[in-house]
Amino acid sequence: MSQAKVPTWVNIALIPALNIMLAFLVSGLVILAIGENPIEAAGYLIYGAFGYDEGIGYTLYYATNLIFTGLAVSVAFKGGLFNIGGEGQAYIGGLGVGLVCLSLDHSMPFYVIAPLAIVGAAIFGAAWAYIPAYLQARRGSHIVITTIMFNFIASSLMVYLIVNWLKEDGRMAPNSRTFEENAWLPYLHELLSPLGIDIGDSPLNLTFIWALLCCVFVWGLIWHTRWGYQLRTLGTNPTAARYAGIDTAKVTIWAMLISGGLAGFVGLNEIMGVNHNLLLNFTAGYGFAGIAVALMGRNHPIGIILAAILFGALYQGGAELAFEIPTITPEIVIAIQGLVILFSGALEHMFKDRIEGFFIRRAVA
Amino acid sequence: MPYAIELRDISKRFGAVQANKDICLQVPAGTIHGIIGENGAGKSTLMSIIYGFYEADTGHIEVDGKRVDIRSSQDAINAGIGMVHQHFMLVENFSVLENVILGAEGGAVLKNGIGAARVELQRLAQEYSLDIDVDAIVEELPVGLQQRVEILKALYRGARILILDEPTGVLTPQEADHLFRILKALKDQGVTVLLITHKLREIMASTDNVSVMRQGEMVAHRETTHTSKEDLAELMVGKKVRLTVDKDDAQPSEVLLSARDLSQFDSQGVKRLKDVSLELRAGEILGIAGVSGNGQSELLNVLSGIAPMSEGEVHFAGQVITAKAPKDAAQMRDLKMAHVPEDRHKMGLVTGFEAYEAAVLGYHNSPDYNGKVLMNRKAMLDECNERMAAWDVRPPNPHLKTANFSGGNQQKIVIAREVEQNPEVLLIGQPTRGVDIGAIENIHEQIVKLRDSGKAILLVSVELDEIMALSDRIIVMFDGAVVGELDAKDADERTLGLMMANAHQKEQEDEEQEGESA
Amino acid sequence: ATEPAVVYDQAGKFDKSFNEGVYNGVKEYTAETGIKVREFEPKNEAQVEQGLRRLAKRGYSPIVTVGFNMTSAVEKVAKDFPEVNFTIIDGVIDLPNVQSVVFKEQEGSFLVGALAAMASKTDTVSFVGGMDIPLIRKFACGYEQGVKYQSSSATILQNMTGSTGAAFNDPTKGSELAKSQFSKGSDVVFAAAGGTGIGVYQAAKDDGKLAIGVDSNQNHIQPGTMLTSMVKRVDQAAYKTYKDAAAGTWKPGMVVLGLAEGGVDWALDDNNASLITADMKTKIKAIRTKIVSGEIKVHDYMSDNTCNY
Amino acid sequence: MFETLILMLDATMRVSTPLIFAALAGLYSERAGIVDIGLEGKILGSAFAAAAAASVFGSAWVGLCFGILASVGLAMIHGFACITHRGDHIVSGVAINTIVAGLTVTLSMYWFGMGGQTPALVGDARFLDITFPFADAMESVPVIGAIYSNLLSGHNILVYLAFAMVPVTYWVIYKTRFGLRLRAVGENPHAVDTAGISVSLIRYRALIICGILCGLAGAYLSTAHNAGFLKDMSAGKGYMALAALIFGKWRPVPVLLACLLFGFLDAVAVRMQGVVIPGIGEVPVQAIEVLPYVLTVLLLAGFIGKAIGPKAIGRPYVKERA
Ligand SMILES: Nc1ncnc2c1ncn2[C@@H]1O[C@H](COP(=O)(O)OP(=O)(O)OP(=O)(O)O)[C@@H](O)[C@H]1O
Ligand SMILES: Nc1ncnc2c1ncn2[C@@H]1O[C@H](COP(=O)(O)OP(=O)(O)OP(=O)(O)O)[C@@H](O)[C@H]1O
Ligand SMILES: [Mg+2]
Ligand SMILES: [Mg+2]
Repeated sequence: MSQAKVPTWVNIALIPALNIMLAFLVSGLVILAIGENPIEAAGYLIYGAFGYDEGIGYTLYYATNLIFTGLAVSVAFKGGLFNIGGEGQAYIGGLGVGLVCLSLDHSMPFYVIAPLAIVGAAIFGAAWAYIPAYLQARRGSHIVITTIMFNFIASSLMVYLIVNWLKEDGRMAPNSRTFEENAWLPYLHELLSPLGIDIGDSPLNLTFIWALLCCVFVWGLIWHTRWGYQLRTLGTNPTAARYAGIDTAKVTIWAMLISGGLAGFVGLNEIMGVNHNLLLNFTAGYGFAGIAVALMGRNHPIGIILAAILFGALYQGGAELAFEIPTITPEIVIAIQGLVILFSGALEHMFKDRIEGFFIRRAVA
Repeated sequence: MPYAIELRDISKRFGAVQANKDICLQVPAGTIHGIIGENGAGKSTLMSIIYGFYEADTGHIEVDGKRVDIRSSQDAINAGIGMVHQHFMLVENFSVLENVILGAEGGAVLKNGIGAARVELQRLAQEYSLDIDVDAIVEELPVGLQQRVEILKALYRGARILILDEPTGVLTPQEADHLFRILKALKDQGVTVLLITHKLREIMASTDNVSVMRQGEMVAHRETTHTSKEDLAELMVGKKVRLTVDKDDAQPSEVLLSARDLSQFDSQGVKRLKDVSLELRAGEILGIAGVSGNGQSELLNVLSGIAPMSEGEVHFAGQVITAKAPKDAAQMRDLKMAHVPEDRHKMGLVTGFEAYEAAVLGYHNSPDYNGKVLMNRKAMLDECNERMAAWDVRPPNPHLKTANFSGGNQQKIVIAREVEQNPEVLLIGQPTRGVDIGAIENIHEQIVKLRDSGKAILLVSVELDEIMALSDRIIVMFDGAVVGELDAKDADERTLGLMMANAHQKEQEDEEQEGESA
Repeated sequence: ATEPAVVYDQAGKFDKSFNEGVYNGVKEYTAETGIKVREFEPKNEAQVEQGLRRLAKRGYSPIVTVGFNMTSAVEKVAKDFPEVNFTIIDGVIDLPNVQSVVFKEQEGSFLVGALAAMASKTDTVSFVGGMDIPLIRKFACGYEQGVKYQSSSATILQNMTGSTGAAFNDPTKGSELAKSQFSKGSDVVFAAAGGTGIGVYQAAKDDGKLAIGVDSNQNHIQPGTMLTSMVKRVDQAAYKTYKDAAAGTWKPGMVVLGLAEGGVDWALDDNNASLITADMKTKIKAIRTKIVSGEIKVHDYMSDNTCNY
Repeated sequence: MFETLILMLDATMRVSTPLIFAALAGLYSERAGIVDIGLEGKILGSAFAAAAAASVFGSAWVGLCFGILASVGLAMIHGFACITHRGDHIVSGVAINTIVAGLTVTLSMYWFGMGGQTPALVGDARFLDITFPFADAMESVPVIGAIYSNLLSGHNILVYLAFAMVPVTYWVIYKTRFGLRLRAVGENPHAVDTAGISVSLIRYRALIICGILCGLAGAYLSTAHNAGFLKDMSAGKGYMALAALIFGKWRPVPVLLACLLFGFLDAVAVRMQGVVIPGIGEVPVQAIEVLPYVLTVLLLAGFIGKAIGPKAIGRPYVKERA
């Protein structure tokens, strides 16, 4: 009711902008405190993220992962579930991709492997989400905990499998053999160069397009299908869901399966797109970052894409920053990320209320 | 002598909504002052302001002639004001005692305070016949007693002015009568009472003065003795309204739904529904009277498929439904059974949805609203617009969040949704709880219309007026079982009241118990 | 002029051990020549390769890369930049523009093993490994041989901290492992576990046992209870790379550094002088010469992935 | 056998101490209705502040104070976001964890230039173990002796404090005015508000206590259990504590038991590392590492069923009809 009077651009543009600016302001102070020049730093950061083709490529490459985990979190959220297990689901999703590639790259052509890898990522990721989902739906076990636990279990499982089974003998680093080229997802710069388009070489690969497709899919699924309707009902009012004859357990489980599957696609990007072998810890916290992405993106695909790009920019720009100014440890970027989450996530209302109030008063008067 | 409480030009705005506008009110000490108004008229808001729960934008309050500025409930309490909220403000898993002393513990360590509190509660219990087990856990108490706890809270803090917002909405006649005896007692002790209600009967019965609110403004003050229900009703809605439903006698025909020995055990294994058998015929309204919490909710949930039955069977639409062969809510709907739940906020609606989405809840799978893959938003919107017009839902805006409609209008959305499905059987619980008179009339007409079109209606309500006005047959439930059935014609408040208290057959009750124990 | 650069592994250049060793070499070179060395500490897999490419693109050469973790990344980048010279420490890459430096850790471990056996009163000594990989087992195996050589009756307790990179940076676990070994009778512990070692040395200090450091000279970390350190001169590897490159004598291919080449050794300074008796010194000297002369053959675990000698 | 058991339990006490502090911290905040997945961050922040201060001032106690200050500061940020500005509790928690993970390393880099570590702490800069009277004398006595002098004796003051905090918490939560209001606020803030008590004030107080306890947990890690700060040294203990909290259904004593269980499993895991069991051969390290989590899930699924938390938890308090 009250929102009605507030111009939309205020909510979707002005307020987020203010929040993010505030985050960067504080970050600047931190950089100042450690005796570096914030302006210069910001310069490097922005240049690194958007200043040149390769940089943009890296930004979007990071964003790809964050889109997947962001979507994963938001799908679960819509069903009132807090899936904090994106990390583990992504990890196991990668295992799925890796197994497909390792087993088929000698025998099968790319156009067979790629779809199978997608399926593999989805199935493995979903499978990892299934148990917590089942326990939540049928046994009422707290899903936040079970998913946290499953993150730890996933990482141990992966270590065991890679170290004891998938590692090449004599190889020191714990990762599998490198796949044959026909099991590599093409880099976008490779795809575009024939068309005379040069985007500088970066890990950005076909997975990015897939990520965008997933956004469309999720959007349609949640806001334009019966299942989405049931999911949102369950998420906002479980009692009403039972009244409406919705099989809540089933919806819960499916929500988590889809969530896990989406998270699993991180494996696509990392394993098949970039590293071309199965290795440890390739999820590097994307699962947790996804929580922030989803919340900043207001659980809406468009918002998630934007939030993902913002974070991608921080990852990439941060690497650039640390490279150019060695006294700034890359970790400061993590701190900056945190501040962004704080201001545009947790403290979103700080400006919101005042500003909206202002506009409402204006509208009413 | 000065007024116990006086309001001067109180205004309050919520965002775009002017909830209260230049309200002036004078309440003489030691009187019971009624405040009535349609849903959303601003009553709750005004009371919340007096109690310091909201702060007024303008205007001020005087207590006993002295100006007080009330910024928090603490200030209100200090000024001797207590309030029983429309929605109880109790910590459900706390004991009565803990709830009462909360905020007035008397000492950093509980041990000291608690003893004193016990004594004081005993005294109050004596004085106002408010007896209650102070160690009971609140959520295990019936609503009537929970309300008593609220009153005790206020008195324990030495309230001289007591505000009650729609106190009888959840009470049985007996409980309500008891409440009014209590209010009387309070009045005799010199306590001033502000009573908000939708029920003119109560206003006429118990108040000294009454003020009427409409759309945020005070539109009239009356001495109760110098006014009438009709007069007040007109003031409230601004048009003449009839308080009785006129309908021809029912033409009951074939049995559409019959239940045999329905029983249900809850998670603790307690038998909530006890061998209920009933028959529901086409073209009749079967009213179920009973103190709320005596199995009506369970009955509705079992019949509608929301909750599984434990024993017995239901025959409906050629199907036999048993504990072995259950049907869920969706399947029952497909068999053309519609259900208006007792609690619209908890069950009937998704308050976060826009009106047009909430308007298909339960029927979201129907082909009318779906394409092959995607839902058909246009179809949903068009239909919602029609219904809002037909049922006079205000504001008629399909895109408004359901939460932002008033209870009355929310109820219209729910009833419209279920009735418009043109079901064979309609289960309807508390159809007019907290709904204003204008809406009540409309809703009652629709129910009767459905009956006359040869459908069967099962009506659950704690409003005896409503039961008697609408029903053709009346079943009374007590403690999960059916304790009596009678024709609406032979029903009057007293007999029903006795049956609801299961007082009409005390002796044979006892015999049965001996039989069991033997 | 050469534009030297170094890329540390994800443990960072202050890991108190391996990377820090390289860092010391870098410092030494800069101090001596005044030439700044471009340093980069990647934070994830993607950044390793990204950083290497950046450096290569900007014409840095030679680029010293630290640790087997980087093998695959260096391999990729070295292929794409044939004119840039890379040195990888502890990894083996067969490319015309890559020098692979590996050490005979088993020899150094043998020495400190023998020393441990001499110092032990309970005739029980122990080993805490970091990540369970062939390289670390190579340390363990050498250590074991040294102990047995000195006292065939000795018992040797062995624990690996874990099987991921994290195992190199988990002092809490390190100290818990050490404590459990002490409770089983060990009174000298050798930690080849990077940062995890810190916890081990701490535990030894707290329980009044002896500990042996690894990679760089760690005797200073707990003066008085550090029996010695098995130094692995990664600093020299880095330092030499820069020197040779400057002099134009840098060559690709394998470089193996053992006792003879001064690539590994045991550390003696005034932090542990009080713990090493003259008699110990002479015995160790003897063993040392025997190894160098080849009279004692120390089995290399990685030659057959077993520790049968 | 008995010997090793004693040693296990001894280790258990050491390992579960930070869990106990953190879980109790979570208990205060969540009983007041504030979800706190920021435990992890508070522990880490305190661990750094404590180690840094301890190494600068050469006193573990000064370190402890700074650790607590840092942790309480973070708790207040959480409060400012969740209470004052009705922000999402989970996001705020994630934010704090992330900020701390980055800031600790950055600052220690800037101050100590040792790659996100603080200098190793020696002497008074660390909490040293306390030996009970006659511990050595008792050692020889069978059973009791072992228990007294190996298990009970010989821990640092913080360990004993952690265990002492459990009964204290029980008393505060169930027997005091503050406890009553705290629980009420977590169940139905409207009731508290209409009783004339400030919801925000209670919640802020709860968070301050939460901060203090996390501060103790962090200080323990860096100045008692270890001797100095290392980046990410909290290593998921915050999440573990959260698990223990829910595992113990938000009640002090069950929470303690949960912490001890997790601690014990951890101690087992460390000791079983690479041990070759006759007949079975070497148990894969990961199988042991994973045991605590698997068991937790199993228990969650099987025995403790629905974990029903405070009703109003995670919901920001706004004055509106409930
Ligand atoms: N918390 C709130 N936020 C925004 N607007 C509100 C709020 N509470 C009430 N309002 C506005 O104030 C008006 C008066 O609401 P109020 O609850 O006082 O009506 P009421 O007279 O109590 O209705 P009823 O008789 O159904 O209880 C409403 O129309 C609504 O628009
Ligand atoms: N959170 C809110 N924001 C804006 N308006 C609100 C809010 N809550 C209620 N309202 C407004 O309050 C008015 C009355 O709402 P209210 O809840 O008082 O209905 P009600 O008739 O009191 O329901 P009931 O009597 O069953 O409690 C409606 O017009 C609605 O728009
Ligand atoms: Mg109201
Ligand atoms: Mg109302």
